Amino acid sequence: MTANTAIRNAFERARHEHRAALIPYITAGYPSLDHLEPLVQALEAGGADLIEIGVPFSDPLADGPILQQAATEALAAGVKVQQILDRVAALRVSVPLVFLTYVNPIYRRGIERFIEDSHRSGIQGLIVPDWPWVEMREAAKVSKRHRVAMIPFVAPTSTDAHLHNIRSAEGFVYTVSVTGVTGARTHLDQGVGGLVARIREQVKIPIAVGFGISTPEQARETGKVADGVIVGSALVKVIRDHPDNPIEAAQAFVGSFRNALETK
Amino acid sequence: MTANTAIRNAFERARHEHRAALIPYITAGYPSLDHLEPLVQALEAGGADLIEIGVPFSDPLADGPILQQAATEALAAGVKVQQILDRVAALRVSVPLVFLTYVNPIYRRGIERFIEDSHRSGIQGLIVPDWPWVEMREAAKVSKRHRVAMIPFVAPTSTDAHLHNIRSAEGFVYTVSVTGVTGARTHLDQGVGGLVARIREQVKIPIAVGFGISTPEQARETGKVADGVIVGSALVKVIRDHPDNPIEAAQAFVGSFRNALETK
Amino acid sequence: MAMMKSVPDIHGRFGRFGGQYVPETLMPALDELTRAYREAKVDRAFHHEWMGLLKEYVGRPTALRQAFRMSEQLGFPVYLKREDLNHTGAHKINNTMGQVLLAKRMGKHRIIAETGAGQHGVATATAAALFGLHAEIYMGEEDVKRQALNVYRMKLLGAEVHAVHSGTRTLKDATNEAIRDWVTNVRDTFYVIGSVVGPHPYPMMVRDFQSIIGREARRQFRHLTGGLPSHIVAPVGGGSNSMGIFYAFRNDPVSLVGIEAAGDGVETGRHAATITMAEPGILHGSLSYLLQDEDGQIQPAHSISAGLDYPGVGPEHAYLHDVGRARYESITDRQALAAFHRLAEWEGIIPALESAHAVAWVIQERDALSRQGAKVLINLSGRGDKDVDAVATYEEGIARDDG
Amino acid sequence: MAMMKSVPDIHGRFGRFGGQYVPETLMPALDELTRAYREAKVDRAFHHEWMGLLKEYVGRPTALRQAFRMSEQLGFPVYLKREDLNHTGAHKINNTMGQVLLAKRMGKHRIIAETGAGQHGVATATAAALFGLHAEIYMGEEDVKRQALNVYRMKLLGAEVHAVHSGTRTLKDATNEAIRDWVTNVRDTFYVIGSVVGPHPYPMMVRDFQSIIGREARRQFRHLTGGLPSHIVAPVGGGSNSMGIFYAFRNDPVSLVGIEAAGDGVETGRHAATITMAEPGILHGSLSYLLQDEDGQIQPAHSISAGLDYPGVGPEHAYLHDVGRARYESITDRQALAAFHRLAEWEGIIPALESAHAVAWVIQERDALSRQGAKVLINLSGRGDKDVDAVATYEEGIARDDG
Ligand SMILES: Cc1ncc(COP(=O)(O)O)c(C=O)c1O
Ligand SMILES: Cc1ncc(COP(=O)(O)O)c(C=O)c1O
Repeated sequence: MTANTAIRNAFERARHEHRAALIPYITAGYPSLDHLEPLVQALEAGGADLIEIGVPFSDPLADGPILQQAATEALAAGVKVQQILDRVAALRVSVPLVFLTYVNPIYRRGIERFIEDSHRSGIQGLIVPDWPWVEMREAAKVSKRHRVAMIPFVAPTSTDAHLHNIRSAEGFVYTVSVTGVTGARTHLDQGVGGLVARIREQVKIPIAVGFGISTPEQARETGKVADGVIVGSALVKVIRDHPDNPIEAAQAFVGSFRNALETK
Repeated sequence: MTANTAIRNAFERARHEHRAALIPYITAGYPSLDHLEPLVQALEAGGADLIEIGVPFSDPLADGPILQQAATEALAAGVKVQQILDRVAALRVSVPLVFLTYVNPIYRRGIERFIEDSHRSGIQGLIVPDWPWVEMREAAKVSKRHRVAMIPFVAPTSTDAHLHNIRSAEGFVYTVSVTGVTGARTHLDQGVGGLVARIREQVKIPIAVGFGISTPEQARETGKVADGVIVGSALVKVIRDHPDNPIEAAQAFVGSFRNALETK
Repeated sequence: MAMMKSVPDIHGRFGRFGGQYVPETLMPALDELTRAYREAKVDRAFHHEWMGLLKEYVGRPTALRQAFRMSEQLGFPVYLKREDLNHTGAHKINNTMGQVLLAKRMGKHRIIAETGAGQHGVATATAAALFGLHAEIYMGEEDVKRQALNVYRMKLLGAEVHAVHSGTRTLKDATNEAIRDWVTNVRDTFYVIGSVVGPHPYPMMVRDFQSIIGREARRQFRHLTGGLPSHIVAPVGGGSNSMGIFYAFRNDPVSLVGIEAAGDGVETGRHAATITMAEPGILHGSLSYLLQDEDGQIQPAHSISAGLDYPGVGPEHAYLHDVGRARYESITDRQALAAFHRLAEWEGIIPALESAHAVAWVIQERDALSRQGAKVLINLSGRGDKDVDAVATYEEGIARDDG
Repeated sequence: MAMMKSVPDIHGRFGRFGGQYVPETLMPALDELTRAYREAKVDRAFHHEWMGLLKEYVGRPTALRQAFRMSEQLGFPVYLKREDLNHTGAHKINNTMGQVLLAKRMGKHRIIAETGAGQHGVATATAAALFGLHAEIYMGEEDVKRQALNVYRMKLLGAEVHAVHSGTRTLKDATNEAIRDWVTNVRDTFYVIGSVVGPHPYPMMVRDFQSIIGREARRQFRHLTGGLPSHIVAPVGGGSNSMGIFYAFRNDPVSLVGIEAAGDGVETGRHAATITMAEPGILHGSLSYLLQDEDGQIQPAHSISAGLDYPGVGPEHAYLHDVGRARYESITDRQALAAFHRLAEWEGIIPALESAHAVAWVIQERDALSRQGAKVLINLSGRGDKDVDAVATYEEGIARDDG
């Protein structure tokens, strides 16, 4: 199965159920590395269609305070990239996994080696907020070879030229719903429907929307226009706010999103 | 009797006794204005030939710390020029009196008026450290008219031209023994003998030496070359250091200088 | 000497360094900026206005003169290019006048900037005030403390100062926060970057604005001595003052020496000697050298000088190092501090601690430079008024430790 | 307009003002200085060296430019002569470079100076360092506190700073103490006076050294506008920056306006508005106007600005007032403070509090000046970095009192 297929299947399954795919995000190493496996399983049990695992970076410049804090704590506890790869490789999970990280940890390990290692650990795609499509020339070939999808971003500011460029992309389009960094928001940019429509004209892979989706209600609204809904900061905040039972809380939280997506 | 005569007589009397004249200095209003009369009498009783009365000025830039402090305290207590004039006018004393002050109190009152008022109070001369001879053109005429001697200064740095200029002066020459401000010094400039000799070549009035004479021994040495010896800071320090009996202390201190001058 | 190739290429690459590593949200803004800058660059009216401001407002050209007592002490002639004489006290304003003028031209009303020592923040606030634009400045909490004078100056100039509490609370984190602001407010906001760092076109644009230093210095030096210096020495934080003076001399037979901060000593790991370590990486929008661990996590920099306390460096410096056109050396806090005092006593000039690093290297290398018959030109990038408090505090600390 | 008579005369008199009121010990030194200065003044080599230092070390000519946003706010064109751009941050260094050069020429190895704001102290320490001479600076204890940055700068430059505890512990007392030092060490010591005050030849000599400001400004203003300003406005402490800019315009049809410090308000008695009071008197070597009581005791001056906090003024200003060639106005602490903020926000220039007094007067008179179609040139005598701390403290105080 190529990367493409695993991710595509996840979206197709959701589409068959007439709903958007649910894509929760967690930071590896937060609250601890030992939480990774039970958390991933809880997300799957709660109804995730695809899971984003954040590889913490010291300077996460696309992240708001909640995700910054999670990364900072994970790094302070000594979490290493190799440990994350090892833990991910050992996961028993049937939904596809993608990494979210920043370009320097990838560059530092060696682009090819990072992609190869990710692939070996069962990772299907890479989301790298500070690695724009035009800078990925080198990575593109390697990722194709290793069947790891390089997930393209689209922002409200994106040009038609960019939409044109990412037509060759695999996996899904990560659509940033607002100009800004990650973090829970009380209301979303009105224009996300229009943006999704603009993308659809050019790009054939599924379109997921993220950044700032924090309530099941918002997820339901977003799910009406997009193929997938990404929940990051809001989930990590729930984990943070439930130090005694993060696993249960995460599962319940994701479950409430899945319910919302199933309700029309 | 002209000013000239009173001061000249004082020096002549001393010369007849084969000694230098003794010229103590006190600050009017220090420790209080009421001390002025008993202090003057004590100085006379102790053997003063001529008495310098300081009219305190806020910015006594030729004075060292002791005299600055005395002036500051007198002014802080509210001493006024008119009060000093009144008190001086009421003094019963047979040795001549001269004022030592700075040019601004004189200028402010009006040069003519200050000299006239001083004369009326029985003052025979004015010593004004920041009023050099060449700036005294206006004062010269007035002082002649009122028979108040404008006492010229000579310093170790003085030029021959200056010595030439002050040949017309009356009273005595105030010879500054060192470059510097007033204040007790442990040893004096070696060159004072030479300086006095230089002055004598040009100037016919008596030559008194001041600044830094603080012990009877220094006075005796200075008295060997000069016609008069001025004691300022050292005396004011004695007054300051004897708050309970300043009058007696001053008299005894001046007496010890008079003794030294009489010993050959 | 071979002519240096013209860099960057159209992708913003200096050899393998540079590029544009920012969130997609910002990519259109970078394109817009690149276009606007290219147009402005060839627009005589823009050039004229900028040069007019430099002359009539900033006080350029800055002086260049031999430091006679220093020369006498060291045994070879040393010259100082006096960027400390610029309005606001450092070279930073050459660049902010250019960028803010460009912001005005582009119709942006809101200005943001990161700052370390506070010099760039002050220079940005100054330019913004001059044009009536609103400025917000990000500054690490640590730097807010150690450069208090500059914080108050920014506020006086009408700028908002945001203390950044994340990460190491210094320039690196202030930069992260400024980028986050830009991502959020990209439509109406112009991000004024303070050094030859960041995504293309910043390293090129800042270099161009700062290269006024070298153009003046080259003309002045030739006028004064009839020739060229043998060495040009400049401190390297992000690298803008050094690039600014190096650039005009790139095709001359002149040694270009960049001085990094060795902090407590490169061997202690507490330093900011990025090029000395020469480990490539990507931060704040471009590929260059970085202080980082084996996972690519950025390592905190350490320097007594807030303006050098940065774990990255401009990509063009990485390139100059890579191709061997410039050399990079480092100087410890203590050496810089000693040089800070020496220059004040010798020449009556209190240098910025950043600039003191360049002075210190020349003192350290006196024997070698003397043997070579060197004629050294130091770029005195800024004045030390901002550092006087910090130096006093630091020296009390040393006195206690040693005592 | 009648040509102004050339002053001072050979007795150092500006009309009835001026003169030499110092202890006899110093009179020969004043003669020596007068001779040495007269010789130096006509010596091309001296002039050349001094001008070279101003250009290559101090950073002259300083900029002159219209303050566009201020002009727009006020409704008439306002121009700024930027003495704040000089090395060390104020006009004071024009004079100290001249005097220290003269000291060197006269073979004096020891330099003393008084200082109020600390600018003259820093400028003297700077010049002394540059020539390797030993400098000792007298500064009132009060000023040591409120201008702490400058105290540290002087020390860094290798000068000894003596805090003066007598009298009001400000500039007046520092000057007394400097004169006492000079009387004591007159043979090997050069006393560098910081303003157009003191005994002849100082008021003339300092004026001459500072008149570079007006010569430049006149040329620059004509070049920029084709004409002359209608008003020149400058702060007056001792009067050196104002005399420096007025002098070149004395025979032009230009209003010369000197601004004194009204402190809490002239009516409160807590001020430094010497010429406004216009009471003649003698202090620190010359006859001029003084703050004094009926006995001629000097009264303490009061101003938020340490550089204006002096109960005297240069004799040539008294003369210009007397003959009606210049007018003198005063500005309170609060007005100066408001202008300090305005200029920072409008023009990106933080002025010295001294200079802020001139800015404040122009703001206050906006209606009258606007009606006259004025073209105002302000002498921005120094930068405000030295005042930033004091302003912050003062404003906290106001906020408490008002709150
Ligand atoms: C005076 C001064 N010099 C040097 C630097 C270092 O920056 P760059 O390397 O970009 O010149 C700074 C930065 O704040 C500075 O203020
Ligand atoms: C910046 C500045 N302006 C003005 C003055 C006032 O002095 P003057 O009247 O001699 O120019 C001072 C004195 O310290 C000063 O520092």
